[in-house]
Amino acid sequence: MNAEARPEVRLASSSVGALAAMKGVFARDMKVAFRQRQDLLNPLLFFIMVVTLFPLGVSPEVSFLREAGAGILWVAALLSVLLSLDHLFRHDFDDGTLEQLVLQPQPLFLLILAKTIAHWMLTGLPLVVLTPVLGVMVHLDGNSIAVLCLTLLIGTPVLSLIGAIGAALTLGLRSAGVLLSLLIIPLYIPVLIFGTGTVAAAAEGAAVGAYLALLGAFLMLALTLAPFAAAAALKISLSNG
Amino acid sequence: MAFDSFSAFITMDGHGPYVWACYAVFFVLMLVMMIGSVRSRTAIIESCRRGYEFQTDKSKVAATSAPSASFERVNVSQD
Amino acid sequence: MWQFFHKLGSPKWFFGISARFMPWLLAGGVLLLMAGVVWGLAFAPKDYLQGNSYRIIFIHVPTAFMAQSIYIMMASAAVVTLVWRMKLADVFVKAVAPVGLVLTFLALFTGAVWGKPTWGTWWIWDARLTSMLILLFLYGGVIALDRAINDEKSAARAVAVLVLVGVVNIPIIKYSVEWWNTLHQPASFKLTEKPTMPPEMWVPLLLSVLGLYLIFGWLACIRMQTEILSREQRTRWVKEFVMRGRS
Amino acid sequence: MRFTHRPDYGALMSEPLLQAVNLQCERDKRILFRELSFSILPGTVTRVEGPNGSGKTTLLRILAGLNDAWTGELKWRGSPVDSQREEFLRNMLYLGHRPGIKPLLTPLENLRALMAGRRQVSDAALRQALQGTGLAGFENVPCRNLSAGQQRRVALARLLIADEPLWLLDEVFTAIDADGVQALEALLLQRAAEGGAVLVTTHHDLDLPGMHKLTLGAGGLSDEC
Repeated sequence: MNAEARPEVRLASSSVGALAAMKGVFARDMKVAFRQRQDLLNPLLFFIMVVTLFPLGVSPEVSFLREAGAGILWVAALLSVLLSLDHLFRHDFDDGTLEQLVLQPQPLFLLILAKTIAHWMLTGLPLVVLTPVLGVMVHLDGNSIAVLCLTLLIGTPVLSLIGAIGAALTLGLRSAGVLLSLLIIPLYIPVLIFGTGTVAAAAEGAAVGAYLALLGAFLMLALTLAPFAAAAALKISLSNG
Repeated sequence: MAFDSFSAFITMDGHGPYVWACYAVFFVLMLVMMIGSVRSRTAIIESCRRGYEFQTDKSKVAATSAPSASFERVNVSQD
Repeated sequence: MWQFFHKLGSPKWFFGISARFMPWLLAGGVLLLMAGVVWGLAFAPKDYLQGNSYRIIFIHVPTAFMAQSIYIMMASAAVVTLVWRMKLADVFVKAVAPVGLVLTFLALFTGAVWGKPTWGTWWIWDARLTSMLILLFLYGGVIALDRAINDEKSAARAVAVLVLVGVVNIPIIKYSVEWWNTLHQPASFKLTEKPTMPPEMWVPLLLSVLGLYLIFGWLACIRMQTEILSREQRTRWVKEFVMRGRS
Repeated sequence: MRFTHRPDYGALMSEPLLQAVNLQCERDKRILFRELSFSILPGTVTRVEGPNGSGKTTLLRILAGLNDAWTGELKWRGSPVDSQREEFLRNMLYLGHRPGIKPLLTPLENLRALMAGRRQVSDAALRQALQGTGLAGFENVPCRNLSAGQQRRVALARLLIADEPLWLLDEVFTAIDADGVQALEALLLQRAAEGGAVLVTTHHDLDLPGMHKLTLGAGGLSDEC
């Protein structure tokens, strides 16, 4: 080909904003999830079953359940979020949509944030909705249940956000599920402590505003930092695959 | 010396087992870690050396050409 | 300056310079540690409250101190790995993580054994021990992730991300565990809080901390050398170094 | 519109779209390639050649920015890619081994999702693109019910609505029938004629008029000694 015959380069003309791109990611994840409703139920069933194990395995006594109930529900919620994390990027990785996600001309951390929000809406939020029912089953009083729901509402997004880092780091590895738990559980401990601690404080009649604010601070911190870490981790994992 | 006798030093008013167990585990683990680190260093040097010697031996024999695929059927005898 | 920085990152340069320091690190470390331990065990006065069991402090505090500072060092190296991609930094992280794990375990073990005569129980969910336990999990995670990824460079960078995420979390974990501790067992008897420790006690403690620090330096050097040798097997300088003894 | 200052025509002509300088990639202690330098000029189709394991896919992934285990320099229109990542991504279209198609979604939904972060494209245009790849009537069938070739065609539909000048295509001819291959070859040539540049790896016997070749060696162990 000679130089004269070479036509002029036409660069890509326009692009969409980051918000539209986030909406696209979110909408697709939601759509995929609702095409496979059974998978949506799994974390919820797991949540219920873990909670059921405690009265059966430890004691069905009202006094025990009332004291331990908030902790049991929190641990069960934490575990079911953990269980669902493995799927956060795996299917996208396997079918190649993750590559295309990374190659979108958009800040990657925002796209990951959108994915994480979708993940929370599909796992964390249903858990919060289910909590009052299980709260009654473990004999928590109304006030405790309300506070518990509030802590889970603030806490589960933190679990999803931190979990996204672990899911990105272990992407494409053998036995990724177990490894993911090993990496992530230590990082979940503060959320668990403040989540259950707030309910305990409420049960003693203390004001919980400060504790909830602290959980909110965790959420803000996770919202600002976790997507960046997850984006970095995702690039490393993709580079490896 | 904070102790009157050697046996007092060993028993430490009944706290001896705890104190000595701690120190024993500490020193054993530290030693294991230190010796292990030295050993793995010597091991890697040794394996490198063997690798280099193997390499020079091989280059003496012949400059082998890169293997190419032929996809010939391999005859697997049945009897 | 920039050139110096690059030289600092060169494995070959490190290999040469570390070989010169290592004997001193080892000798100094062992000497100081032994001095501290012997002084602490035999000569330091008995604690009026806890009796002789407090003598565990002379290894508990150094191991606990090292366990935490190694993680901080790893985090600094992780930043260097991610920002400047300096080879030496990820060699460091990979080489010292197991040392950190062992020292954390030792801190936990000595803490638990100390707890038996002091609290009458092996394990107590004390804020210090609990955060040490979590630190142990963090080290375990770092090592597991490093082992799980085959490619060296990817492993180094993934581990760096994990270490940094962990180091952001450490203050939060510490704070939350302390808060949790006061919530569940108010005003418990603290292990080491003695604002007025006499010099006969803190001088040997200082000696053993310094000694362990130097021994860690030696361990880090030798383990980094091992890692460098295995990574750079195919380079000329490693071949020259390895074959030097021969011929 | 975008450029208030336009470089003179002649300079624009000679400017490579993508330039690689001294690329070196090492993987699991094996050097895939080293001192690899080339320029991708607008108006060209380039085929990346080499035996299995020579790093064709890795090279394309490096160029796309998916793999970062490499040293050297990559320039997009004269300045480093790193400093203008989003600008580069806006102008680059990569199709990999894995088609990037969600089996649970329909071709139309997939295409819509793939374009969501890039450009606004009307559904009519998306449908037209799907028809162009021979998927008329399948727009609303979940992709898992389509054949492998049809799934790949969904991914290829992006080429019909692409305004990115640089295409990096990794094994796009896989599972495509003879007619499809012919149409695709025409499409690549057309893109080049429009001033784009196409880099393609394939095991299919591709020989287009004026095609450039970039040959990778068999690689080998990195023995510096």
